[in-house]
Amino acid sequence: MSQVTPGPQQQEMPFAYVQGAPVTELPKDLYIPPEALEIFLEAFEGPLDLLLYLIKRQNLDILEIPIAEITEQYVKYVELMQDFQFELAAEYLVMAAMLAEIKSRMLLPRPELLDDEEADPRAELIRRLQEYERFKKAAMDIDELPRMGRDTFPVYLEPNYSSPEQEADISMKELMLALQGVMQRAAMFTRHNIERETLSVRERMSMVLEKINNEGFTRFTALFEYKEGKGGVVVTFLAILELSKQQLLEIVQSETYGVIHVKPLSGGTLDND
Amino acid sequence: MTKESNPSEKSDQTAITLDELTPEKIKYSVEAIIFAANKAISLEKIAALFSKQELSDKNCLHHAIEELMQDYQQRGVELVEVNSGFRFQAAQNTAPRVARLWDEKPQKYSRALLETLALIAYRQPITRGEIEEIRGVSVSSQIMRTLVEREWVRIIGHRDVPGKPAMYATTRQFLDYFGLKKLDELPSLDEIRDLDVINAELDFGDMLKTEETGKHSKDKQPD
Amino acid sequence: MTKESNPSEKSDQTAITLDELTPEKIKYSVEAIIFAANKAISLEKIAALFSKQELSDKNCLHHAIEELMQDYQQRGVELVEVNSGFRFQAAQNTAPRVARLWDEKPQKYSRALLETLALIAYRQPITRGEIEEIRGVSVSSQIMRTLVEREWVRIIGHRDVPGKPAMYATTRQFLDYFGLKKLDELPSLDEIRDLDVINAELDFGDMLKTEETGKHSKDKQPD
Repeated sequence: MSQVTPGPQQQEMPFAYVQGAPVTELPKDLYIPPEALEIFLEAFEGPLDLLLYLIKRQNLDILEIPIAEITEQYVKYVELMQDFQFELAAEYLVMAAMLAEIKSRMLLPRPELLDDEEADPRAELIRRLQEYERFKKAAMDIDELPRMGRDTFPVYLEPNYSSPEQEADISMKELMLALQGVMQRAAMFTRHNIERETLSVRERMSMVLEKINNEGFTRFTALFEYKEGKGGVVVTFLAILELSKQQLLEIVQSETYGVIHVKPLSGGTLDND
Repeated sequence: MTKESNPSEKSDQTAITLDELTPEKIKYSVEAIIFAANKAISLEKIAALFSKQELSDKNCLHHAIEELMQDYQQRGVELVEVNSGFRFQAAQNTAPRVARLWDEKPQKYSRALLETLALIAYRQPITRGEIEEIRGVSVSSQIMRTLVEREWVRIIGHRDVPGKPAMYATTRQFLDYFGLKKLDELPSLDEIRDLDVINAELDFGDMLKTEETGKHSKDKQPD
Repeated sequence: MTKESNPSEKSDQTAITLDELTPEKIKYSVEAIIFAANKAISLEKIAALFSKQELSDKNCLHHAIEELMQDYQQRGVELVEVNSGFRFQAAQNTAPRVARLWDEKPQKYSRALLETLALIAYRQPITRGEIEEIRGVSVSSQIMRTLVEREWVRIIGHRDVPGKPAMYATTRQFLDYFGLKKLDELPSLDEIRDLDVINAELDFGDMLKTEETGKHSKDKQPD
């Protein structure tokens, strides 16, 4: 839509180009502060919702949609969206086409022989608008139902205080099946992101993090357990590097060849829960 | 559950005298059971905790629950019935204060989610495609997932059309969550006004006139 | 809440009349709070849910609790004071029956919980937001709470990003529970992908052996 015509107007930047013509001002009847436009458009749940808004704004009944007027306003919004380079959902464009079609059919002389159902080109649109409006309202009704955790708070006795709490068992298999499920959904299987080696690094990351969180400044060397041998040192080193990369700790050396310290970057807070 | 094995005796007789369960005792047992149940509990599950003899009077549980509902009518908690049974909950006038016990703000749900939920509730079983048709926009997978995850909605089968789309319906948990006994306790849907009537009343001459006066007739053709 | 600005007056007085918290209302609020707290709750914590003005009478909470104790003296549940505060519990004569309810098999953990736990195990340290991102749905606080309460998971720090989200990791108890010495004894992702094998015959000893032979060390970078 918007062709960037090299506009000579210095005094005022055109606000938008509608069909090539520069627009310095939004039409009065649909003025929205530009910065609010995005939020405004996000407030609509699609073309039917936008149409309902346009109709309701003029205190009109759905049954009496002035197609020409509404179509024009609708199309203006769609153009606005484009000018602001919103990713314009196909649904909005489909609706624009549908409106245009209804409009053109209404401008034609009505064939007299058609039965009533087909006589009014708006019938299908009206049906859809009404249907949508019902559920829009139903959604609001549901939102107002007393909801657990917001309006209703079920109360129970503290379970089984006399004997240790009954806790469900999990088998490793269940855990693995769960992981499989979530991985498949997240399509993480496409690459072998996590492997045995990295798991031990991850475990070590937790340990290092806990240690430095407890102690604040920690000597770099204190993080290594030499009795673990070369393998252990490497794992710890990788863990420190990974933590550093994730900005969870900082490696500090105050002077050249000085002692290297490691300190937590997460604000030093550690929940001991 | 804890069946006494006393097969030779006329157990009926002895059981009753042994247990000496007066209606009042039944009531207080039911009270404790519902409080302890950890979620809404059905009459059947409550009954299962009594022996047959103890419940010789079929209606005693009903009576107990009725009385309990009355006992708690004016208190800080109330006894309510939802789809999967009975539960105690904070009474209306104490609920806002109880809410302060948890610092978390209750989750808000988007209109898209609520509309989708409404369509499933009122139109079940319904496919995602059918929901999209009515809403006029596509429904994100995220929304369907959240609804299933929350256990408000589940797949109850697949429609026998190409692609075999899943059909969704609401669950028992959905009803419990919104404090409903049955689906028909949902607020009623607005009527759809009859199109025949509309058509009869429509007057195209007028319509076109209003359009004319609307002065939008320079008519840039909307593509 | 609905404070009228009337600064010259003795505000205490007005506050009380405005709020209109009668001793009875306080009592019922306390009743609901103790019931809803889900575990014993201290007087201080109860008091924290009221405003200063509402509790102008220092003793009103004590009175409320005393009265509640009396109210429930003969019922199915009773109000008792324990070390950490007050709680309702099944009364002595109903407790055995209620115990049968608790004898039942504990509920199974939800799929959501299992997935969350698995992600924490394989992706630690990980924030709730990151879990949500992978799973595509929000993770309820309830789930995190359960995992922490079971001591399978704990918070080991906070990520240094806006909001300082907590980072979760698995615990020693988690390893113990699943009979692992170290985290890297968990099955590798490849094995998880081939869960058919697991389904056929679940034997983790074997599994670990296969892992040794599996040896896939292409790219180790997590993130």
